[in-house]
Amino acid sequence: MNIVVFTKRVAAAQEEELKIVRDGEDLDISKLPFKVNDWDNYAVEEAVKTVEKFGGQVTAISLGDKESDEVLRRSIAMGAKEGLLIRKDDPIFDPAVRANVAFNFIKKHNIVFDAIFTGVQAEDDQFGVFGGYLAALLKIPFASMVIGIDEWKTDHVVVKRELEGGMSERVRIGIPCVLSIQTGINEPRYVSIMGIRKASQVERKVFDGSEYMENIRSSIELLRWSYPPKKEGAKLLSADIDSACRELLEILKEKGVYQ
Amino acid sequence: MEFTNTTKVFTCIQCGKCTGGCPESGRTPLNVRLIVRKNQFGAQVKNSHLWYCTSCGTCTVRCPRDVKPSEVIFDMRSTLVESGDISTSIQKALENTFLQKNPWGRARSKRAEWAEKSGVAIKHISDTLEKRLLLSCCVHAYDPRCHVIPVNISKLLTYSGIEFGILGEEECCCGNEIRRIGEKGLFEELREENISNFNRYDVREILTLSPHCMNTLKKEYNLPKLKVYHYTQLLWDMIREGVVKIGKDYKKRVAYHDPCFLGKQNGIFEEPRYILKSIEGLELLEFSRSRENSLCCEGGGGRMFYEVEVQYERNAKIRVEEAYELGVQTIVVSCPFCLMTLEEQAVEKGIEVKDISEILVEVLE
Amino acid sequence: MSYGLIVADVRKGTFDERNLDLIGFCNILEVDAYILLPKGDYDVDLSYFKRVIRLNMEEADFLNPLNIGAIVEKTIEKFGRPSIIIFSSSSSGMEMASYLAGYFNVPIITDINGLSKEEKVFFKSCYSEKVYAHLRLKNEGFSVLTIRSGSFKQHANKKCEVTETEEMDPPTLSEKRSFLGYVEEEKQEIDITKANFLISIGRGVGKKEEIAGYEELATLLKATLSASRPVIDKQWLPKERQVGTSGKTVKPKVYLAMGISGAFQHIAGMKDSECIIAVNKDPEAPIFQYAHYGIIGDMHKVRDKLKELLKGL
Amino acid sequence: MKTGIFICHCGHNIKHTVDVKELSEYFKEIPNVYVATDYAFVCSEPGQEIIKESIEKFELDRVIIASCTPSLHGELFKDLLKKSGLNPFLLRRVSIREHCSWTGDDLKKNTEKAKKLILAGLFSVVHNLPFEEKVVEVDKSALVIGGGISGLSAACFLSKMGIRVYLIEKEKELGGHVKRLNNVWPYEKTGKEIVESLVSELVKADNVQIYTGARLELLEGYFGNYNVKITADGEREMNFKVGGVIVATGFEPFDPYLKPELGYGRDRRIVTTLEIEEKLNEVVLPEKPRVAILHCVGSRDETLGKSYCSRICCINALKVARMIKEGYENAYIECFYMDVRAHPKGGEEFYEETQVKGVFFTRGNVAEVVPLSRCVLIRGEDTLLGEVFEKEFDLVVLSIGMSSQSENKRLSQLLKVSLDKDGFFMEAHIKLRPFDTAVKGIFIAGCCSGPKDVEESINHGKASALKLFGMLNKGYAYVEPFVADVTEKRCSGCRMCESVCVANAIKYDARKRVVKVEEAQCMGCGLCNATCPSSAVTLLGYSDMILMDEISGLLARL
Amino acid sequence: MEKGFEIKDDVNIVGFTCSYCAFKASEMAGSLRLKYPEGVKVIQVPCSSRVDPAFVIKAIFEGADGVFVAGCHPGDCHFIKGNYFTRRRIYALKEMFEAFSMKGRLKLFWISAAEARKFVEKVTEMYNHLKEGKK
Repeated sequence: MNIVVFTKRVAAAQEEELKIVRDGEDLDISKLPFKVNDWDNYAVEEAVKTVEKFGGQVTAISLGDKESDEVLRRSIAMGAKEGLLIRKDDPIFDPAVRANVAFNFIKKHNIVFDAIFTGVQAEDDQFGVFGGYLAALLKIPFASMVIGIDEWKTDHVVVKRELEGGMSERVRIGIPCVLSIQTGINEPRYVSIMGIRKASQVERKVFDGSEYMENIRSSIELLRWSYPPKKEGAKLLSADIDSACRELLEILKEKGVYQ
Repeated sequence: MEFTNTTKVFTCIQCGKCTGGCPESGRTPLNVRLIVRKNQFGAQVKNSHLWYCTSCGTCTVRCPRDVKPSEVIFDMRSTLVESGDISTSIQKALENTFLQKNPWGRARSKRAEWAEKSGVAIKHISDTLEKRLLLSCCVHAYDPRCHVIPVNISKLLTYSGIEFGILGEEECCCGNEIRRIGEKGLFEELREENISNFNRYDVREILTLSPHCMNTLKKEYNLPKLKVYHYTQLLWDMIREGVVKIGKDYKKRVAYHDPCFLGKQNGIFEEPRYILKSIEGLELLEFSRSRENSLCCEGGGGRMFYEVEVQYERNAKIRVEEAYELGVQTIVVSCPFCLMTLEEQAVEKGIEVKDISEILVEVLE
Repeated sequence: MSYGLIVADVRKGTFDERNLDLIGFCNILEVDAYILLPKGDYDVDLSYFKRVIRLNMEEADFLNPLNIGAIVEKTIEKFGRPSIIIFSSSSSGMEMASYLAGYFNVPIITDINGLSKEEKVFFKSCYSEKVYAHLRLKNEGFSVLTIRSGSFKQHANKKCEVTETEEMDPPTLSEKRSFLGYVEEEKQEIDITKANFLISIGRGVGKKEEIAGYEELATLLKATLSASRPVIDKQWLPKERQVGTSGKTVKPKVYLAMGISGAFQHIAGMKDSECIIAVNKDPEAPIFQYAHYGIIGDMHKVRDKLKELLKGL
Repeated sequence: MKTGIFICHCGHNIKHTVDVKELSEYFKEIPNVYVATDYAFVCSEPGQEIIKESIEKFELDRVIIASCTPSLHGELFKDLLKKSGLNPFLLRRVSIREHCSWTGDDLKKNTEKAKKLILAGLFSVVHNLPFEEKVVEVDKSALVIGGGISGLSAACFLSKMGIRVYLIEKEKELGGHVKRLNNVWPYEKTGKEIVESLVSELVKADNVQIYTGARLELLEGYFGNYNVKITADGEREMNFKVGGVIVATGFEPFDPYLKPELGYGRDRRIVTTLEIEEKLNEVVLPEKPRVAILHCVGSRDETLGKSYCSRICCINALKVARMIKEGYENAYIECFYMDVRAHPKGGEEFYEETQVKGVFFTRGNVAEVVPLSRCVLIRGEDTLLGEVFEKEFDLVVLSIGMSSQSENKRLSQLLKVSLDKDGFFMEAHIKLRPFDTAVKGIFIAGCCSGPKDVEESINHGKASALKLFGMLNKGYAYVEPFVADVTEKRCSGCRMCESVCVANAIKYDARKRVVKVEEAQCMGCGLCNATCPSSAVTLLGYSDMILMDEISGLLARL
Repeated sequence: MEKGFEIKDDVNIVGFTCSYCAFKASEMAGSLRLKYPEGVKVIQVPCSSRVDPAFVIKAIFEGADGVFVAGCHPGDCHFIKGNYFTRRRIYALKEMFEAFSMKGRLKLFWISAAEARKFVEKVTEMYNHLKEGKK
């Protein structure tokens, strides 16, 4: 069972105030700490768990600048056999481009796999496209929002997909395939600093990203950045309990948690 | 999980002094002596038992054979950390500390937010002459309730003309708790980052606000030339030398709670009491378990990030109840962990929990 | 004239309200809305659409992303090329959209929550709602878009005079993925980290006897009950219901905090919830700094009022 | 020079990893080696015979015995040389067992090493000189430091044997700690009675001088001739001369304040075994008192730097338990112990009897003692049950151990006798010479060398006295000939050697402007030799030439 | 010998051991059959303070790769403070050794009569260190 996992290094912005600079043209993320994309972390864990159960090996691939080596080391520390870096120093925003680069890479190096795992989405751009796009390019089946792998056979897997409203469905997918992994599918193991240091001793291969960019052009133009409308503090509902409760029920309906 | 043992465990004579004094043993499944015993043979220990330890250090301070049982526990935790087999809340705290240099995962850029509340100009350490660094704990930096401590201390220092500086967003978790959680690699990284900061700004002395930071800086950083002290020591010096003058009385019945890392682990019992005794009208009462026998508040050793399996009466609650019986109106603490844990319980009993600096600020001339 | 092709967001025989956002989106862009629908009796007002294409296929096959490419190919064959193909940003919508975009190797923008019509610019949020990216499509052919629910539904207000309904046979279906069935959620142990809607109670609850009332409220609202540490410490609720740094970190859609003042450790465990509603007597309680909505008042009274309203409904 | 080399097989001990034949063959070839031979056991009668014969036959003037380490069979071979008419200082022992055959397994390498070791002996023995052992007269008097039970016992013995005794005691009264004991186990006598009988004996004797409130200020000289300066009663200064010294400074009870968690000093219901023994009748207890007795307070505690067992406190604890039980029949008494070490004869039986009398024993080192208004709460673990307990008592007795006398530090400097890590005086050898110190003529008695019970202390005192008596009674003493020697011609009178000499053996002769060595005082460390810039001082037996040539031998290229 | 960079199998270490402690420890090491390299050879001196720097230098000149002086633990000297003199003297000598880039070739150990294992540990460590250095 060979599983390829795509893992991305992203800025950890959750706690930070993001600064838009140069009249909206740029985001200043230089001061932010970076980490592995949360979803990818689950994907790596699921891949490692899978090979621990069924044998085989995990290959982690990252598409990004040279610092992305960090997420490869982390993947290796978690149990991946090898790490490959498709080095591209300027960030690629368009997910279609990312998927095409990955596709070219896989084709060019004739990478053999039974499954490709990706996170459902990346924390930074939040496109949620890469896995499906890549699967379609590779002309292999795909499932997204995977929150459980129930069965793993030589020619197919049965996965559980998360749907809205607490529902989930079970689908059967032929191998090879692409699965986009949803958070919560497992509990990713802790990777200690010592573990990462040890993993650094495993060689990570680096490939020049521009070699896989021929004839790929982005059709999405990123014009500018803006802040969302300012969020106020708590909006106070009516002082009168009765109407406040009615308003509250309305909010619950609007949020879709209560019909 | 099987654990390898550290050399000193073989000299354990199983006297039980560790277990008997442990604030958790007897009420939780933790039995320190038994863990050491099992460790001697590399026998199985239930992983969860290791996480009851609050790292109060009582066992290590008292062990007649100097086995350092708490270190044995940290070593065993470290095995768990290396294997990745730890609870998600601990994991989160460690990952956060790696990422943002504080276990809450709050933005590093907001580390010095408290400074804005102080109303006095606070300099960066590089702009000071005396290179006296005021080091806040991650709790002070991010818990709005605890902001008051660095705020008070910086006010007191500024009004008294004592120069100090802070590191601002360069400040980084000291790693005391991280080491006790068992993440040795991360502790080393934090230590290195801190030491390089101290060197970069030629820091000569460090005024710590948390006994936990003080402890690790003093004992685990190996910086013999650096003077490290707790703010209660400085405050008492300031009062004794008349740099600050107490002008008002504080007519309350007060009990001082000795933090483990300040008291039993570092022997600072008197300064906070001297400060309180120098306040007119204040009646200082003592808990039955005080000083070396002080009851741990259960805030340390990773317990802030880990919820134990069993439910039992919290030490903080026992503490507050004794205070209630004694007729104590204010429990005074000098550690942010104690402040958080005790206050949580004290609110219901109508007892205030205050940092010693809060009282001092109230009674100044 | 080119049109916008809506791939209907359907599930278990219902036509989701989210489709309204897709219609509104077409209306703003002033393109004709075509919709693709599978077999089934959906409760839908067809007059929103210029053309309704009924596919003679099961809903489950319709939602299989492996089929969508061939379906769209067939549609183009029959009705010409759309300018955009739109999905809702739902679990299946996203799945189909990304696969479809790859199928044709065309650009895709997901989770659009706003636009500027003049500039032909779409907005999408990045970095968990911290910023919006303004994106423009440069391609000549069609593109795939997914729309965030709630963003445009108010624009679904235009009816078409004529709605053409076409039946269409499905393409050859893919055998590489098949739907096995919905997972019946067995009554499992409560996992508050997975709940969508949490009602969380704090010290303000006061007495153990009051807990039952909140359990009842949670049942009525189909919510999950959680608590802050003081309640857990008193053993009024089991430990696995604790929210906070020493308990569990939760991110529900709605977090209704009742009688929780907002200690730092608690806040750290829930601040990432999508919508936080706080009920507290004390207007100074720190929780209000983090809440989106607040009710200043007695938690028990709010509870009882809600129960009354719910039962009355 | 005619040298004989005798190589011992030591049965298999040396032979199995050193090629002894090759050794003897090798050394036969060396010039001036008249005989080189190997034999199964050189120390056996036939082995000795071979040496004796060789000395006579070849008129050897240097002998090398390569065998076990020199500290073994030292006198044996010296006597052999004397018997063979050769000065014993012309013998050189080479250790090829402890330092060669036993430390490596490779026969070839060991043989090479042994060659070098013997070669070193061969090179250096050339410089050995035929010394005469020196004889000095001794003063038949003794200084006994400490008037406790062992000091008193030693003094009594010496006085009876006709030795003049100077007994000094730092307190105002004689008797030490024993005097305070109500009941000395197993004699069933009070301490006061025991002490008084000894004191009255001493007071009656006409050869005993007792100084109380006294302190030793100076001790100079060597065995047989020590000059003593003391101050008595705080000011009076006295000087006298003694032949030997018995140190019997005893112990100090452990200071329970050093274990703050046990609450001593915070409540009058927390007392030590010593206190309770002295004033049990003053303690007010309820009719059915609940009493906890805590063992090992201040013993077996590395964190306090007291890793030793105080030996007496278990019996003390049992004794106190029995005393209370006698006073209060209904008392509930519980002893908390780590291990019960009822050392002395009859101790185990005493322990058993105590158990029979209804005293409970719980294995667990008490962690905390918390005085409350209604009771004293103790907290600990019953380690046999693995359960943590909290129990209430009316009285907590701390069975405190022994600490070394704080005065020992100063005395060790004066006497030049080392202390061990716990501050007790060090024996010359724990098993072979337990009453001797490394300094000739200074003996130790009682608890000053480590915890002992009353019986042991008395015996120890007597034994030390006996050993000292044996030495004094001869009337003379040999002095080690390995002392420093000054070559006056080379001495520039810089006095550096004088400044480093710890034994004050080097005196400056202002007239001649050279230094000279008081042979009797010289301890033979050789520091002066290493210090002298003009090589004027030589430590006989370890001269520069001897050591230099030994180095050459070890590094010789074969 | 030749040349500094030549690989050499045997390393010669001469140790000066105080007869009250380290020499006794070495005797006991033998009695306990503890093994250490043959290259280590000891000379008995009455006190570590007897060691004249000239001895050390002579040993080095005559081909010793390393020299150690082993005395009683500070405070435990039979001659009260002989080993304090040793300490000062050897420290001074060490500085000289460092100046000649011979750091590591002179060691001072504190080994009590009871520390046979420590004796073996220390000499073996020194031996291995010097042997490494040779390569």
